[in-house]
Amino acid sequence: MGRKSFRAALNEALHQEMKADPRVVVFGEDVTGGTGGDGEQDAWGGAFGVTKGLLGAYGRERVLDTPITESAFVGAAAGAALTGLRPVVEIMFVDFIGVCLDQVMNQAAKFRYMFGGKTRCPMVLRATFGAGARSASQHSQALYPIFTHIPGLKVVIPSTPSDAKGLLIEAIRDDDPVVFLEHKMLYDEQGEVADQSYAVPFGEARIVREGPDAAIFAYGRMVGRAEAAAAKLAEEGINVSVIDPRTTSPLDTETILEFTEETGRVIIVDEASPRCGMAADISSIVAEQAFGALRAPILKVTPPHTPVPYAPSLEDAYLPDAARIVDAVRRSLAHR
Amino acid sequence: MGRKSFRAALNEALHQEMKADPRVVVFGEDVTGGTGGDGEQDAWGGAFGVTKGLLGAYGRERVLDTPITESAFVGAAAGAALTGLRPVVEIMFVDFIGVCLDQVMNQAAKFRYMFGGKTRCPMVLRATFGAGARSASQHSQALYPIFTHIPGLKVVIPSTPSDAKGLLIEAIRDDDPVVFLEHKMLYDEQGEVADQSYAVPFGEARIVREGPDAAIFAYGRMVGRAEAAAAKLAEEGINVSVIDPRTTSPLDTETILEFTEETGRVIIVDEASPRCGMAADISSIVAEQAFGALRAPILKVTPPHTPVPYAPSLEDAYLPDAARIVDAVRRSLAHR
Amino acid sequence: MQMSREDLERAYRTMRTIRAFETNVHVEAQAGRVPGSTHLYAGQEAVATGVCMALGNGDHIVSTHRGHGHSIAKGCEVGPMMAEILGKESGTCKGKGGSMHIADLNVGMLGANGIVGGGPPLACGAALTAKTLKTGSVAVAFSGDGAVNQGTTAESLNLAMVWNLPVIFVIEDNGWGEATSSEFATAGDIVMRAQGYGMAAELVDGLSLSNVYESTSAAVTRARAGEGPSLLHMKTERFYGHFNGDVDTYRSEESKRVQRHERDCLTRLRATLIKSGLIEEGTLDAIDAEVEDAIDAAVKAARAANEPDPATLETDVYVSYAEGN
Amino acid sequence: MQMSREDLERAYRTMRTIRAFETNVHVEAQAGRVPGSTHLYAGQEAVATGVCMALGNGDHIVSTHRGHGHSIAKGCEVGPMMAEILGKESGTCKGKGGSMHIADLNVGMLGANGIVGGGPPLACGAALTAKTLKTGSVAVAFSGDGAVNQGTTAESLNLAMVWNLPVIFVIEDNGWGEATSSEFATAGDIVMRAQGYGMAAELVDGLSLSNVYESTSAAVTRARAGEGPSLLHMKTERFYGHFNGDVDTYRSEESKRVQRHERDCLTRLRATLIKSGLIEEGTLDAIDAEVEDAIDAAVKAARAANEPDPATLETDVYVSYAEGN
Ligand SMILES: Cc1ncc(C[n+]2csc(CCOP(=O)(O)OP(=O)(O)O)c2C)c(N)n1
Ligand SMILES: Cc1ncc(C[n+]2csc(CCOP(=O)(O)OP(=O)(O)O)c2C)c(N)n1
Ligand SMILES: [Mg+2]
Ligand SMILES: [Mg+2]
Repeated sequence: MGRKSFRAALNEALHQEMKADPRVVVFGEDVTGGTGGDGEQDAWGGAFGVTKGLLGAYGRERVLDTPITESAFVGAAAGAALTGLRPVVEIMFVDFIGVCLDQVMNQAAKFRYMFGGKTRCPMVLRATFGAGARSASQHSQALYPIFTHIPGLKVVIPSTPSDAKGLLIEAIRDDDPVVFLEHKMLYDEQGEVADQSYAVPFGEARIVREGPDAAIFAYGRMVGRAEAAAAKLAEEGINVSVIDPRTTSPLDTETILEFTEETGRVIIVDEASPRCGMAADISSIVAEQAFGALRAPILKVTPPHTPVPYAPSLEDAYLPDAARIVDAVRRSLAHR
Repeated sequence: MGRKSFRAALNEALHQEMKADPRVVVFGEDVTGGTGGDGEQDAWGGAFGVTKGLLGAYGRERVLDTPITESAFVGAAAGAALTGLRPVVEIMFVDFIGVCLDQVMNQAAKFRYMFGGKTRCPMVLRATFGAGARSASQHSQALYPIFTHIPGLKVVIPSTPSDAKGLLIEAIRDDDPVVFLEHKMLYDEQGEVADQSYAVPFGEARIVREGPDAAIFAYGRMVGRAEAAAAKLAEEGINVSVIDPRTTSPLDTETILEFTEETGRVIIVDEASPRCGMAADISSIVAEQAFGALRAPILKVTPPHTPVPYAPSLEDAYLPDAARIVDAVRRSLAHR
Repeated sequence: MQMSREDLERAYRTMRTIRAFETNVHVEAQAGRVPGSTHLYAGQEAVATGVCMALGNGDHIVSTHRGHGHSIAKGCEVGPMMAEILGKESGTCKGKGGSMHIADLNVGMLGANGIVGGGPPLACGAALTAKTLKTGSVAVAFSGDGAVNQGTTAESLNLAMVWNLPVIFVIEDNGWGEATSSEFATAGDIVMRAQGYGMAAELVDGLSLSNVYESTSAAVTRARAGEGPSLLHMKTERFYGHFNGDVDTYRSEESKRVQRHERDCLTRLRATLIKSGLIEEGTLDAIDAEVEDAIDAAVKAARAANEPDPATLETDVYVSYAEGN
Repeated sequence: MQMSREDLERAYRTMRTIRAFETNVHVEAQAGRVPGSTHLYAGQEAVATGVCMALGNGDHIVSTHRGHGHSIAKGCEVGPMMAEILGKESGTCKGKGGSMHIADLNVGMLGANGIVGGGPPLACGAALTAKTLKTGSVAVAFSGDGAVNQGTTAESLNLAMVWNLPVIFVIEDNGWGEATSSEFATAGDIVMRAQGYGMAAELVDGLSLSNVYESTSAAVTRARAGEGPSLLHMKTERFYGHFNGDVDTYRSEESKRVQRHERDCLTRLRATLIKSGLIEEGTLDAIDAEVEDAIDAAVKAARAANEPDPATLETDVYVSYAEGN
């Protein structure tokens, strides 16, 4: 046990699984960095340093830099997974899925079904996502609604270092294709992380905070903002629950409905674009399956339907923040 | 005026706009068919015959077959649109968006915003979509939730020959990138279509049928199934409204809320996969903005969260049908 | 690498099986018994057969939308294949996949593919497994002349070189991508494209079983020895239209006549075998009859089989839960 | 096509402007005044400058993530560019785009691009416009040695040949894609790759302004004459790390020293101009001083400018409605 960063927790998960299972391989652009050069050979460890040190421990046979050809190497992960490896492949920013979606959507996700249940495709696609780093429209998207929409994929969004480790280990051990999304603003977050190897199961929400007045559902970086909002509200005697479902697919519908029943008031905070997003998804499940328990409109706190802007003044306005969440809770409570 | 097929209506729209505006060009795989061969030079007119005859009328300079390289030619449409053409580009099946999403999502959709409002990208991306043709998992998807999720795109789904023509003309004249989706099972549908050129505005729902007991929202081929369900219910004295919003982005929220207010009961029929789909999207808007009017849970009638299967017995079970819609209306009405 | 009499007999049987299979699928499709659309391999038999004869059971192939021939040549059973194409529960994929998604991992057939260019990256992956786990296997990606332009193919050529993978890219050039001629759509020269990546590449007469077999065998030997990937550009012929619904007017009647009469790889193999005295006509006739019977039986069984139970709609989406979630 | 004294002076000024601009962006970034990350063009000035001097205002370029040099060379104003990079409302894109999305259609700059390989298809499109509307324009796609492997680039080479487009692919080979060497990641030979598509292609010393200018001019002439696309493989050098946060340990100190001292295109041009007597040192010094002042002014103005009003967050998503919908 010890305090570790989100990044270190992910790195530890990779180390432990690579050690435990020789079929686990890691590849992607600059996952080592330095290949072919005359300087440091493990210079980057991925753009965010998550894979740093794997090269030294497991060698070039299992830790491979790639050319900038996401379709080829993500597809290679799918083909390798079909034939006996358990690849953990990285696309640097989830935004780059645009150049390789086919290999995920039409290949990896569908093999098992199309082939009548006779194959397994145990691959993990890691990518960083999210706004806040002033990375502008093509490097800041969330996009998990797209993956969640696609049957055959599992989609994971950790919000704490401890979950990051346990969920990544679970992802690597899982026999289905898993999209594992890491918020770029969380890598430096610190938290308690157990040293030994452990897995956090998919489809089980984390109950971050319990309170009877309303239920806030949030993923990734928005969990922290929901907590901040909850803390603020608590000062005024308003006690809300904060739930992090942790995976969008499978979704822990049970816990979501339970907290809806208990509170009657639902607020969903989602960093993804609003249309056909996760807030909409959860809202629609609640509106269909727990309608009777609702005492107020289901409120979504999301960015507007715009690309992510560059300038700090705009990007800050773009992202849901604690103030907007507090306001949503108040609006919900105003309904009697 | 006259009865025309959905296919013929689309073809007429293309003819009229190409005639009216020399900047309109059409390209895609086999949009003529026969290029480079020793037989018929306009052999296909696209896989579904929609572009048949354009070659003869407008020549190879404006009607171009392409290699099987969707990224290159969809991107070329975006680049051409930036610089003065108004391309109508076809990807044969919308499922193929996987190999070229980047050019749509990160390029065409975002230019205007990223560049501070100084550009226009007037392109239309046409594609066939949908299940029912026993085309299996990689040729049967709906996928419009993915496009709807992306800010900067407009998304159009006609359900009748008359709308097909008017919406396509509007799409070609529109200055933003438009994704225009044609259900493959509708091409042979017949309907009244005016001969002259006309445009159907985006963001205005078509009220297919009015009735006070419940409101059904549906797109594309599901509109017909909703109508069939409504007719069946009418025999029992249950009168429901059927609304086709026609475009998912922009969305005619006003009409949706109006019919929610009037009926208090909402059923959304959606051929797309259920998670983060259009049914979820509309449901969440209703649950947020017309909660007070609701007298029953918002019901979604969608396929299950599976790829589209091949065998008729499975594909028929996959798709929402009139019986399932009728059942949903009954379940809604059972709530008092 | 010369083929033995036994090899040749096996090759002839395989090619004849593919031809008979496709002829029958064509009949079933015309009669409306194939629910979806299907892309027939007739005319190209020497490619699938020659390539797969150079492979072992542990080697992998990745196929295309036109995958029946590859499947048969790699060892998939024709009975379940026919049932799959007819959408039956006894099909190779329990009726969920159909013509474009036949796969059988037990014989190293990683799947037909409805996405043009979908396969080459997957083959790189199978080759990576072989290299990493030191299985000694090679992987073959079949692609058409149309698919060769798709970015995925180019990326895969580069990746295969960079990672030095035991993979072979077999480009089956039948001159057409749907109704568009490769003369129009495929610029330059496919062998030179591969050489631009530093890859061993050659042009092969895809209508000659022995040329296909020999060039593939050489590539397999290189790959197994760790000497890297190859590309084989095989010229061949597509006898039917692009798919069962294609009336094929973009080719002149004369060019189709010449093709059928002068460029049939099966006729050619048969003639060579008889002329060279390697296999006598009677043996070949007997094979023909046996094949005919086997395919007949497959068709009858497929027609008689049940459609999948709608209760299976939601199974096999995920390994870890029974139903889609 | 020889450059006049005037041309050379202009070229020197442009290269110096790019160098000074990037040096200042680096300072701003180190000081924390650049909100996002930025990719500096220093070291590659001869490429952007030589290429763009061979173009007219009506010609189009499509750029990359490393786009400042292309933008300046094509005529974008440095003041708004600096403001954009600092995230200000007076920026080229009103602060919405930042370093990676600078575009100015008025001077034919169709945009930097954050997606590696995103540009070549767009350039094909601009060339299609030129061809269809018979404007006589050509389009240039700048790509890195990393981007050349991306499938979009390969597809674009083929499409450009098939449609015979007036487009030029300029491959700026600085030896690195982020921290990965092109020796590892880019198999074979880039010129040969293009020739595999039947495309005119040549290797160019990208550190030599005149070589860049002459080879581009020839390609432009060919393109305008309807003789089709070209690829120019230009060898160049990247002086800084990949982006402002890159500590650049994958290159040895020695190789960096050699690079800076022996492979600086700006030093080389300056020396050539002086040695040949074409432009006297004093004139060059005066240009340096003028450039320094201009960039200083740009930096000061950019720092002083306002951040965009949050009220503009939802504008300019669509042409047809004021706000995102
Ligand atoms: C990405 C993608 N684009 C387009 C298609 C439609 N399509 C199916 S087969 C085909 C032609 C393929 O030509 P080729 O690769 O030469 O194979 P052949 O049909 O000749 O065997 C096309 C365009 C597809 N299935 N996938
Ligand atoms: C599709 C995609 N993949 C990966 C990246 C991350 N990335 C940004 S720049 C870069 C390196 C590009 O190398 P090169 O094309 O040689 O250009 P250079 O940086 O050398 O100018 C990478 C991998 C990206 N932006 N887009
Ligand atoms: Mg072909
Ligand atoms: Mg580079």
